[in-house]
Amino acid sequence: MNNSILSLSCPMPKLDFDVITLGHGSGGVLTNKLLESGVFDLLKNPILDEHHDGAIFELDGKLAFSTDSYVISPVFFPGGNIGELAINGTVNDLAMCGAIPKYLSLSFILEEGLTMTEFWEILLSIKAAAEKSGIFIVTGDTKVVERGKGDKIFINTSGVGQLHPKAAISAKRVQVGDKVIVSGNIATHGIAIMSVREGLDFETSIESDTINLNHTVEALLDTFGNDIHLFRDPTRGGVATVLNEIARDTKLGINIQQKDIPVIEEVYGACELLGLDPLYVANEGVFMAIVSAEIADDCLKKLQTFENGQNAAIIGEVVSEHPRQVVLQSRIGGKRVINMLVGEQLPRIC
Amino acid sequence: MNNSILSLSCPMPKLDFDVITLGHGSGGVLTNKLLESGVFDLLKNPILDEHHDGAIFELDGKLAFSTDSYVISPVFFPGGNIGELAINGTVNDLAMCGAIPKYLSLSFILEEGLTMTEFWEILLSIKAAAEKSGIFIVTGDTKVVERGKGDKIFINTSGVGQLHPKAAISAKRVQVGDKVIVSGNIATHGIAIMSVREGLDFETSIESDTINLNHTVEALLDTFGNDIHLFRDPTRGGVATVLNEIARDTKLGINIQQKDIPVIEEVYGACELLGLDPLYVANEGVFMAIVSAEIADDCLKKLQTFENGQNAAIIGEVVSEHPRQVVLQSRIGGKRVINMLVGEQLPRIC
Amino acid sequence: MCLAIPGKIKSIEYQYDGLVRMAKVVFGGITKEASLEMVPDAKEGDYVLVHVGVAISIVDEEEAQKTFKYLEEIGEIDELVQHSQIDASEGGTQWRN
Amino acid sequence: MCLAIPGKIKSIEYQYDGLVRMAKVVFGGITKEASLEMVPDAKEGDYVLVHVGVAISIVDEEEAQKTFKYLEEIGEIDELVQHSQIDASEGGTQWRN
Amino acid sequence: MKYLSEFRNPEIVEQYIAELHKITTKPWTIMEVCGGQTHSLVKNGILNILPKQITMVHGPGCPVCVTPLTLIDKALYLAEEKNVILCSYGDMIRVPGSKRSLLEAKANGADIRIMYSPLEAVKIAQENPTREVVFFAVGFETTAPANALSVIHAQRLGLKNYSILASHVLVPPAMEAVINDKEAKIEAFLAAGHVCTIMGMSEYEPIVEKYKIPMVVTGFEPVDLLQGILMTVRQLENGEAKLENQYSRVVKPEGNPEAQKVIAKVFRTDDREWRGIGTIPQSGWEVNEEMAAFDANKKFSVNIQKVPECADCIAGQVLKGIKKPFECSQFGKACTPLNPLGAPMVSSEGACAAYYHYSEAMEEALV
Amino acid sequence: MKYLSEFRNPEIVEQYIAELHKITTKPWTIMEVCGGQTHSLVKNGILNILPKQITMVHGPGCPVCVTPLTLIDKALYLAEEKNVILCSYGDMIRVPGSKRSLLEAKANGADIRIMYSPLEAVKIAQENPTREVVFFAVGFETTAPANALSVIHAQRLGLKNYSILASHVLVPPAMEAVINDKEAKIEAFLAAGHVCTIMGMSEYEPIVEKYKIPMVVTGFEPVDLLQGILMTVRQLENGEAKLENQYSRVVKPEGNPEAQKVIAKVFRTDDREWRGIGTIPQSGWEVNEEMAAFDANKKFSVNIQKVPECADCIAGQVLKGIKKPFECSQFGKACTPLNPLGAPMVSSEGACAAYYHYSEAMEEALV
Ligand code: SF4
Ligand code: SF4
Ligand SMILES: [Mg+2]
Ligand SMILES: [Mg+2]
Ligand SMILES: [Mg+2]
Ligand SMILES: [Mg+2]
Ligand SMILES: [Mg+2]
Ligand SMILES: [Mg+2]
Ligand SMILES: [Mg+2]
Ligand SMILES: [Mg+2]
Ligand SMILES: [Mg+2]
Ligand SMILES: [Mg+2]
Repeated sequence: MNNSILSLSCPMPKLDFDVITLGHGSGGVLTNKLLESGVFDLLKNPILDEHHDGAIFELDGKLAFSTDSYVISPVFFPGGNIGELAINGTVNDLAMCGAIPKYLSLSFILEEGLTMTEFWEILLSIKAAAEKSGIFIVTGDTKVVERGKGDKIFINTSGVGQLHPKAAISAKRVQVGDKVIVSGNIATHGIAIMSVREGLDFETSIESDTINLNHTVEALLDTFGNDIHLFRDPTRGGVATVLNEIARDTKLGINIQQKDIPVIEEVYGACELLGLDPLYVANEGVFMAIVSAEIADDCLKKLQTFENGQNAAIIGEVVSEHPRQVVLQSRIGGKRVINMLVGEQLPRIC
Repeated sequence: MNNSILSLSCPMPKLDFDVITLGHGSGGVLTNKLLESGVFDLLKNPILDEHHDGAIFELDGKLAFSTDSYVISPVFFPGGNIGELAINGTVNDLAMCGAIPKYLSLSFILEEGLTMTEFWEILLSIKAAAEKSGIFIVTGDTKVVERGKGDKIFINTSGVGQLHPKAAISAKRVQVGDKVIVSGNIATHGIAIMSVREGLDFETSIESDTINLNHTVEALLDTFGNDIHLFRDPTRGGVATVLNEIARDTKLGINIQQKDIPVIEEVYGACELLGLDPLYVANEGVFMAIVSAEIADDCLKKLQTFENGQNAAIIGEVVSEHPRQVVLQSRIGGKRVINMLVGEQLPRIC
Repeated sequence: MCLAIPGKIKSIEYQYDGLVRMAKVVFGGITKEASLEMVPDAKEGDYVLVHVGVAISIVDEEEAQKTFKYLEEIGEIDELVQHSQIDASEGGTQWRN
Repeated sequence: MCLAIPGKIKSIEYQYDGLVRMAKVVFGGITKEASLEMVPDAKEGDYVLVHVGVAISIVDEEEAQKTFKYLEEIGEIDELVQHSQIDASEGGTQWRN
Repeated sequence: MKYLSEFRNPEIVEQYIAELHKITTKPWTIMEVCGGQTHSLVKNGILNILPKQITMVHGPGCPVCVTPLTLIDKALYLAEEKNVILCSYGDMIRVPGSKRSLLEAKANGADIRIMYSPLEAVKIAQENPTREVVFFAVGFETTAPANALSVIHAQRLGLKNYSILASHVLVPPAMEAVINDKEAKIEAFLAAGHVCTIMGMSEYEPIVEKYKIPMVVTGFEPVDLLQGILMTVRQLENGEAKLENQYSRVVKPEGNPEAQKVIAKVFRTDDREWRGIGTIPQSGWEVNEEMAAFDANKKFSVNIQKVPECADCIAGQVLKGIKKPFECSQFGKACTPLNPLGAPMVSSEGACAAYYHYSEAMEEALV
Repeated sequence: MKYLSEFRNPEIVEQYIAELHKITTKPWTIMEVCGGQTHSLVKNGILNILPKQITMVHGPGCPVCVTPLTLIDKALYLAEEKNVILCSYGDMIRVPGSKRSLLEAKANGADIRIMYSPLEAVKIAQENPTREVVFFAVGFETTAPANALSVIHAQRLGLKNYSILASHVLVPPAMEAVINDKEAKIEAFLAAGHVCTIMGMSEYEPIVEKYKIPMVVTGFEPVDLLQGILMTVRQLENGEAKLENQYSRVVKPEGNPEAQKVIAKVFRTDDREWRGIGTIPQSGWEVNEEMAAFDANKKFSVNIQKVPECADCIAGQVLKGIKKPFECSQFGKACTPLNPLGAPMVSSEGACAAYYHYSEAMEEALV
């Protein structure tokens, strides 16, 4: 999305306050004023009812339910902001379950002093992301915490989706010979964030690739059904951590090829500079699929036809050797074990 | 619930860390370690799957969906802590929709430095509250923010419930003549919290009355069905604000009688001392029902048979006069308009 | 201005090396600390009027009764209002605002 | 120890009232500021080795080529590795790690 | 609660109301001086059960309302200084300064804390030895002993990081200002019970004598207020002008000598500006020379530009009872409790806020 | 990226590997001195494609690993002082002190910030004039110019609130200590390329001559390392002991004279304690007298109890290449990267951490 265009077409309603204060979370006039200011009209839909305690809708059958809180710093980063992240994140988690995301809840924890223009920009991103993914935001909440007890804005989204009829997503279905696919360049999001962190900041054109993956996932399930054994989005902890979780849960080994892992050059440069390993850097617009070997190439081709899948690649496979371990073959042919991230990834001096 | 007994019977798993650090939210080893430490085993149930992106369950028909973030300070207060509050709050919001709460998501934003013993105590309360209300926590998330960017712990819960077959809860159904019932003593929770606030603290035996209301609400719906027109829990902003919201949404007037509003003496004393009005103080274990006049007395009697309903009272009625306004008749017979809370309620000098 | 309410002295202690007399004062079941420096005669059991943490006066029971006798005194009331009827509950029982 | 990587000087400016020479150095598409105080001869277009924000050496292209000629020189390699083949992409194109 | 509930007894209220209706024969305009009394009249719905002939006018007795703009700006300036913790009473922090309120400054990062008591601010100073703690000490005579005590406590503790920004105003000069204003047509006063608790009644005798105006020292509960009004109306109807004491359970004629001593230790009398009213000679207390080390005015050199008050706001006339809030062109329009243009719209005691909550809605709501 | 990707070219790697296999006839034990080299060997999986006869031993060249406990405790103490912002490099903050790591102190509220460069810490000092900013300046010769520059910048800016806690160690004395240790059986060295970039090669000539030990100044990329190893093995196989420079594109024989000048401006040589190894004479740099105002050691009087290191930790022997990490009784048991007992388990350069990630799993994983 392009925020600047949206902002132009969607001016903020005229308000008699510039910043969020504690009163906006008190439940009284200010809260109602915020709710009725037109600010939240952005997100209007027939189910969203600001004045009751919850939303009512009809859904049948197997449902997926997921939650995530978003606490990113800084809130605005190259390529996006916390708003679209919060929508895409939960939409994607539902998609990773093999579900078609339907309804989202949206809950804000605002820090006293957040400016309304910042909040408005975030809301615009939320709206755009919600529309793009096709979900409805049906229930919400706004709390305000004292200055110094929050970090501008935290967002929780929880989502309900309907399981795709052909989906059979489970770690139990992963088997030896399955191929590991990543849907795009890795580490882009995490490095975009790091580029604006105090003490580390650098100039770059790297932008977060946060995007909704549900349409892509739905199309893959339409075509390949239960030949897709597992979806995972390698967010916190990166690709390495998710691969380790899969190895642990399946009790199988995983081999990956360094040369096949797609990383854009800028990201690579930043990783070199800070001493980070792209395999451990957080992603947002990327998912991993473990698919049966027979359909892996077709699946990759299909994936590559999508907006967010052009750089998709088969990076490895599931093996019976070294159970519970992930082994990387380096570009120069050496091998090493890839462990989970220990603690946080911190920039190194050496 | 009695935390001390629970704590005795439920010792915290042995851990090699005492406090939460950023690494626990990094998604890597520490996050997995926290997840696998047994700490979250407390909440185990067949649907909760820590290792995937969401929970899968079956539900049919009309569903209610609600979210709330909990940001209370202090986190531990007389009579409870943020944990049970977060469970009861969303359970109650679903109940207020006329739904039977089924599944909850649970998302933590922990501040670096939170001690594991505090976290454990909160988890114990969550477990107890979940069991008491009969809901299942099926999906979760844990984020950690830097020291000074949070306030020990914020919790979001979102919940899905199934609409009670007899429920017909809607502001549109409220009509002139309907009675306004409160389910118990008001302002107790808010004053319990204030009693431990910096600069205001006082000694008291007042305890928060936070409790799940779903069983009570379900029983009322079983018996009185669509004679119950509206439920609302007067949390932030208190009874006054909710009454104003109802008056606004229904475009009707509401009269209430000061003498009929139940407030315990300690709470009354604290309000006098700090210059607060109990009508504006937040509640947790209390709900309001707008019911048809014919069943109001029976409904009250039934309500009074419940653990959390002994002090229930009919405090007023819906009128055609003064549309959109709430008017209180004072104990001495005077009248005044009750507005929404403006800003926060702050203790007064005069 | 000047929100001040009457509370009953539950206990007295000395602070600042014995220089300052502080009391625990009970207001309808809650207890708050208040300075007794302005009311040197106040003793346990007394009702004091407390404003922003400082007791500024001892409430005089005899004078209080005058309000209830005023109408009678000015000859305008027939039945004397019973004391028992107007005395507030002091316990922790439920209070209707 | 001492993570240091080579980057290309994009531009040079003076800070601290002209006392300190600082450069924008490009590393595979990202740009970071680095002090040139240790490499007074460095000029725009040069590759410098940067460690914790300080350029500590200019990379010598001629010397760099020796590594690729080493095996040949010691007479152990038949085919000369083509320079074109081993030169890295400098643009913003996709990079496979 | 003893001494509260008896004075809220509906039956006694009824008797007083009946008596008032009985004896009132002419229209009377009475000013209740104290904002606490205003609050009680409004909160208990007393205004609409009084005889129609009685008009209650809200006096200037709201310390929050009369604190001058410049002082609020000064408090704001100090609060925004990085190393200051500014403490004050809850109702003070919503009052708008020339640019913003303390609440807004807090939202923008200033360390501002709401205290029940200035003695707690001293504790904050003790706990934060590397910070400067400033207590914004607003108040009438009632609050002066507590604010003064905080200075004495800080001195005892040897604290070098505690000071007060005093905004202390005195009731008698304000009452005289109201009486002397030609536009104000007040016929009697309910004097402020808690102020008299401290200062006693002797200050008021000369006023009653000089201006031949009835005055009853009155408490704050419904029965108190009704008795006070009854006593006042009796004087008015009888053509008397006496100083009476309705609130004798608390107010002694001599006031509280201990409190007066403490005040004298810390404060000295001086001219003072009242927001919306202007400077009234000898109408305020400043920190005296002896305690200068605890005077935020002296401790911090702050040069605050004097800013004119909002031109449309007629707060001064409202505070003197000359105009009713709804006579103000901004009332309920640009000026609401959420967005107050003048101080009387801020505090729940403020006359404009009281009227906003009361009349605006009441007129349509209460048939 | 130019100068990186060429040196990671798989075909060239293959040629070097082939050549190495061809010429290696006997078992050789080579120490790569620098932790960065260790990291590259591990990360690129070079260790398991080298001829089996070649044993690479990880040297003490990890500044984070050799920073003594007392200094970490001192940094912790300063960080926990309320008014200090402690800045350091990312890998330093995980190293355990005697009670906790800086990371834990941070979780407990200390203001600790991770910096890419000490020059950024100077900016923090500029932006926080009321706080003390201490940069925990660890490093070998490579990092010394940057740390020294930060002091010079702070001096230029007239900052009074910036200081460094220097933990500067020198490579040549450590190499001699390794050679002189009877248990260490190192037959050749890959000298640390970036250290030599600063200091040049002249310091190493006497060592090579005195101990008749082959030494090749080596870079960090796979091709660099393999060329360095090849050059070393050629010497060993030929019975030579020369000082060679594989990393000539960066390392000049004379080093970087400007950097040496800056170092001399700020530091002086002194005895220094190495964690796990003990005190090595003249093996470190301290802030000199002229710059004493920027020396956190002098600025803050800190009395830190000297605490014995963990008795079971054999970090010293590991750092000198005498023992392999898995010979340590705690390795992988009580001591893991998540809960390190000794520093080499902390940094990803640390030999124990490298082995933990590599061997423990590798042995079963790589058939
Ligand atoms: S309504 Fe507002 S503007 Fe008018 S007098 Fe009152 S405070 Fe001033
Ligand atoms: S494994 Fe741990 S305890 Fe053993 S030598 Fe290494 S750091 Fe020390
Ligand atoms: Mg999730
Ligand atoms: Mg974007
Ligand atoms: Mg997620
Ligand atoms: Mg996920
Ligand atoms: Mg809510
Ligand atoms: Mg809700
Ligand atoms: Mg409880
Ligand atoms: Mg709620
Ligand atoms: Mg609710
Ligand atoms: Mg999650």
